[in-house]
Amino acid sequence: MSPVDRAAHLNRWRSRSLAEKSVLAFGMMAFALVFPPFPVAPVVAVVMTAATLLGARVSPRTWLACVAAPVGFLLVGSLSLALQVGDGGIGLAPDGLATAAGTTARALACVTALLFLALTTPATDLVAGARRLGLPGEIAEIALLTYRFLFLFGATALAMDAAQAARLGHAGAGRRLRSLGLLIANLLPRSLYRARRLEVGLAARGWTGEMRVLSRRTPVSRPVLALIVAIEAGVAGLGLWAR
Amino acid sequence: MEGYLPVGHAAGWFAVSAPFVIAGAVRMRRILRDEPQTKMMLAAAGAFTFVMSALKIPSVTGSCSHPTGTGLGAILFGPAVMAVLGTIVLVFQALLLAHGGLTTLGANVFSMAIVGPWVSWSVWRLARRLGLGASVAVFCAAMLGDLSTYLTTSVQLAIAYPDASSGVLGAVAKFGGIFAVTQIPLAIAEGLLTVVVINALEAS
Amino acid sequence: MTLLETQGLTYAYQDGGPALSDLDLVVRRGRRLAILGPNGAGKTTLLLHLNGTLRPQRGRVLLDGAPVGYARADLTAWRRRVGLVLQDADDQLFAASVEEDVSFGPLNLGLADDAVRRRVADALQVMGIADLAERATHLLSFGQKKRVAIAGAVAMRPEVLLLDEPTSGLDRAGRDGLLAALQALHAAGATLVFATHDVDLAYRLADDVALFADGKVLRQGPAEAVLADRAATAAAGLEPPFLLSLGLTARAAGVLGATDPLPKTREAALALVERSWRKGASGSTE
Amino acid sequence: MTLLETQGLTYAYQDGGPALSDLDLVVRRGRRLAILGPNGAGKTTLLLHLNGTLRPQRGRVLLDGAPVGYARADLTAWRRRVGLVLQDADDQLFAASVEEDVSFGPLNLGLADDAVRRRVADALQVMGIADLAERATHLLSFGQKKRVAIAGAVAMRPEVLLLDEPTSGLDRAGRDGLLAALQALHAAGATLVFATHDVDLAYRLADDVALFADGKVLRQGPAEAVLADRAATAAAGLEPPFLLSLGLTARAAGVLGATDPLPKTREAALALVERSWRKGASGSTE
Repeated sequence: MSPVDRAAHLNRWRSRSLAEKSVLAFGMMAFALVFPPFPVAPVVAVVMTAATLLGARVSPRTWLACVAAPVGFLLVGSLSLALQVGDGGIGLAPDGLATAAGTTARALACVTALLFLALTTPATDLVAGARRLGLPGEIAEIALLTYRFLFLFGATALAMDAAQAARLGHAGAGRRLRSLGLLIANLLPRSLYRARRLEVGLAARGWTGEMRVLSRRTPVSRPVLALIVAIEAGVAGLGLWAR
Repeated sequence: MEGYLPVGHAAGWFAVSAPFVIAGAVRMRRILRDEPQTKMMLAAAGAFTFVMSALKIPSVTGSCSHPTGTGLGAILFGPAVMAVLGTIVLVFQALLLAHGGLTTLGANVFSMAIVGPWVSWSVWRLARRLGLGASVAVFCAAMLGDLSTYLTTSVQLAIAYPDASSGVLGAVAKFGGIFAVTQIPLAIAEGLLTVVVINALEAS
Repeated sequence: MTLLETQGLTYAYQDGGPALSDLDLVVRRGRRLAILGPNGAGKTTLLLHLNGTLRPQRGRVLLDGAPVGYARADLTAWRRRVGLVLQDADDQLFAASVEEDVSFGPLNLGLADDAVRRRVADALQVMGIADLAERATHLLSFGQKKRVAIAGAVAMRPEVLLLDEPTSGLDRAGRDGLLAALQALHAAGATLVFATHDVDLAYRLADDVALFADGKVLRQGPAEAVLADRAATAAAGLEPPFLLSLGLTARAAGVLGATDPLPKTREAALALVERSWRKGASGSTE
Repeated sequence: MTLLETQGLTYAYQDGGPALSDLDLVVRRGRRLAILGPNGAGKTTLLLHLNGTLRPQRGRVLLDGAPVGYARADLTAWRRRVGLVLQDADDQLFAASVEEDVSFGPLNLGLADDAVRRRVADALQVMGIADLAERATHLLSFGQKKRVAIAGAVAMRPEVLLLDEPTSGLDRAGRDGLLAALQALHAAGATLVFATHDVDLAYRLADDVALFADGKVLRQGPAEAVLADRAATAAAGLEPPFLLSLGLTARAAGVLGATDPLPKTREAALALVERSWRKGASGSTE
């Protein structure tokens, strides 16, 4: 259902320590936000893209499919930043091009950092990490169960959609809308029923309220962390100099 | 959209959203302490909301978009719970689909998991109290929930990027105008869709 | 003669689901074709290509010898002729009552209410569930749901009906009932294509078999010939149907003549064995 | 000898799901018991009573001869001894990775991390999926999920393992692998109870069979005796296993001696038939 999730599980850096990956991703994201977009944003974008494609060996096809949508949005958004509504109608804003270019560069840099994280680290690792940092256990457990259910419900929704299409439920906007409504109405009780069945299934395994599991954690490699910090120090230095 | 808001705005929206999400989480934990099984139901509701928002909704204009699902979610699960579930859904959208983003999470939570559900829920309650039919109430709730979400997004963008000559208001008009073209038909579609869903749920 | 055909069909899911690679398949009019392969081989992916739900990345699908298009109008015309029933009936029942659900397809065909009603009644009839018409769908048993799901496709009167694992999870009575209904459909002229991992089902129901593994058709041809090919079935991770092995052993031992029909049901096989042993016994006492 | 027992178990769902009425069942230690009946007979409902998920409206469940209680502590102790594997593996798997998931049960038993890790490794080993330990749960195949779900129960080292339709939906390779794992479990001392509608599976795997229909156990006893009882199997809407019929026919015809073991696998049956026919043929030429 999610090529991003698959990449997160199968990339070369899957079992690198969560701390290493998140210090890199969140650090770079923060620099892209805080420092002037030029020259920091392009540097961040290059570093994060290289880490994703060359380091973690995520397939370029998957990566490209992921950036396509944000880039489309950015083009439309930037256009509106560059323009202004004046008395004489719509025109080019003074500094409009600069604002648009800066915002676009910053956003793209952040997107590459997000993609690095999303494509190398399963979402459940991040939830587990957030829990260690103080996210309440119940909320973390709900998030983990949500993740588990996503794929089940997603597969069901896809099958329902295919079944409706086969019976011409997609012919025409009106029918499409009605079919979608029926699909959602059918999906909801089935989702809740599945939740009840999981409750029975886990009760049989001795569940009494807390959902404890034994997870494997890769320890942080000090040299790698030092390297990451060094790179980030460089980018931060660049940012401070450009200010 | 990841990285689209300047750092001060991104942080500001986190601060604005946090009280709502924390209040929802506190409430949720209280429910869970008494009935731990509810965990499964809440997770199912969250996953359902995620899947629903990933479905494609056809619009009158022939274009396609995604339903926000905030109206249905608010009517079914209540706005306080939706603040937490909506946040979880938005995090997973960013991580699994690369939609939305993490730096803009605060802003997106505010528009999609707080404003939208509260508007839908209030409209729904008000319409029922006024004695409007169930279908009309559901339609209005879902449509206005959808619209308010996108209006909020427009305002968020306008505050971040005020128009050089006409200021924030001009920018609201500018961003709002862009959204209105695509979003009003979609809001109507989402309203109709939600009516179909609620009717079908009641029939079975 | 050829109704539906694929040429060089290639498809890979982005998220790593079972892929198809350069797949050729021929569906002949009026025949029952089994697409036979292990779990996860890509059988469902193939079925989803045969009615245009998925679009191949390379290769093409032909209907009556002409490549089909993927514009909305093309798809509608295509799906009118090629019906699809998925494995899990719960994924396919949307309405509150059986009648209402089965009418979903015919209504989408734009038929008048009278015609829809007739089609619904006919479909329920042929599936042997006319008595369930007014029943609530969520109160049906597993086997009943399966038949209602098939009736929903049948009511559209497709020329070809694609079925994914039609008998999986059914007990003996449910399976026998379903097989009888499918035979009736076939007798009425429908072309059937079903995907399954069950060699015994393929042997009992199919005229033709396409052996399927790792996204490819390894061999396609008349059921008996393909299923008796030990090398081919083993390559698909399957073993030959037990009744076929028994029948061929009987032929080899001279218990059955070279042109005698092989037993296709357990009853027939048991009768054959019993007859041979009684003869053997009486021979030795004489 | 009797490990688990029900006396006069009666239960009806409010929405009219399959009920139990005055049901008696005996599970003997170290045996493999098949609860055999058609779909919708109430087999799952019965299993849910055997580990205390459902509480009978009348009658009782006994563990080692003593009636069990339904307080939280009683249930915990009960489920520690009686493991349950549901039909749909997705109803029991929730954690992100295989080893995390399998660790859930042992952790709920309050074991130390080291002991848990050992149990997880052992359970994965016996189910033949040690190589999947770090795999993401939602990326597993259907058959793999099934084995992980069973490993999750096995890691708790229950004395009895209840399995609902363990082989349903599995292809031949998946089924063979699962059966081998279950045999290994049994050899290691576990008592197995499995509910199924598949008479052939019951014949192949079970020592004892309880014939089940309409919420009642019609007959319980050694597998061969119960399955050969045509009246009883017919009353449960089933037919006797094909291999058993074949074996009994062979005995009746004198092809097998009265004390020779009946064939339990297809290979054995085919070999028997072939041998008899070769003899017959050579006899007639001499």
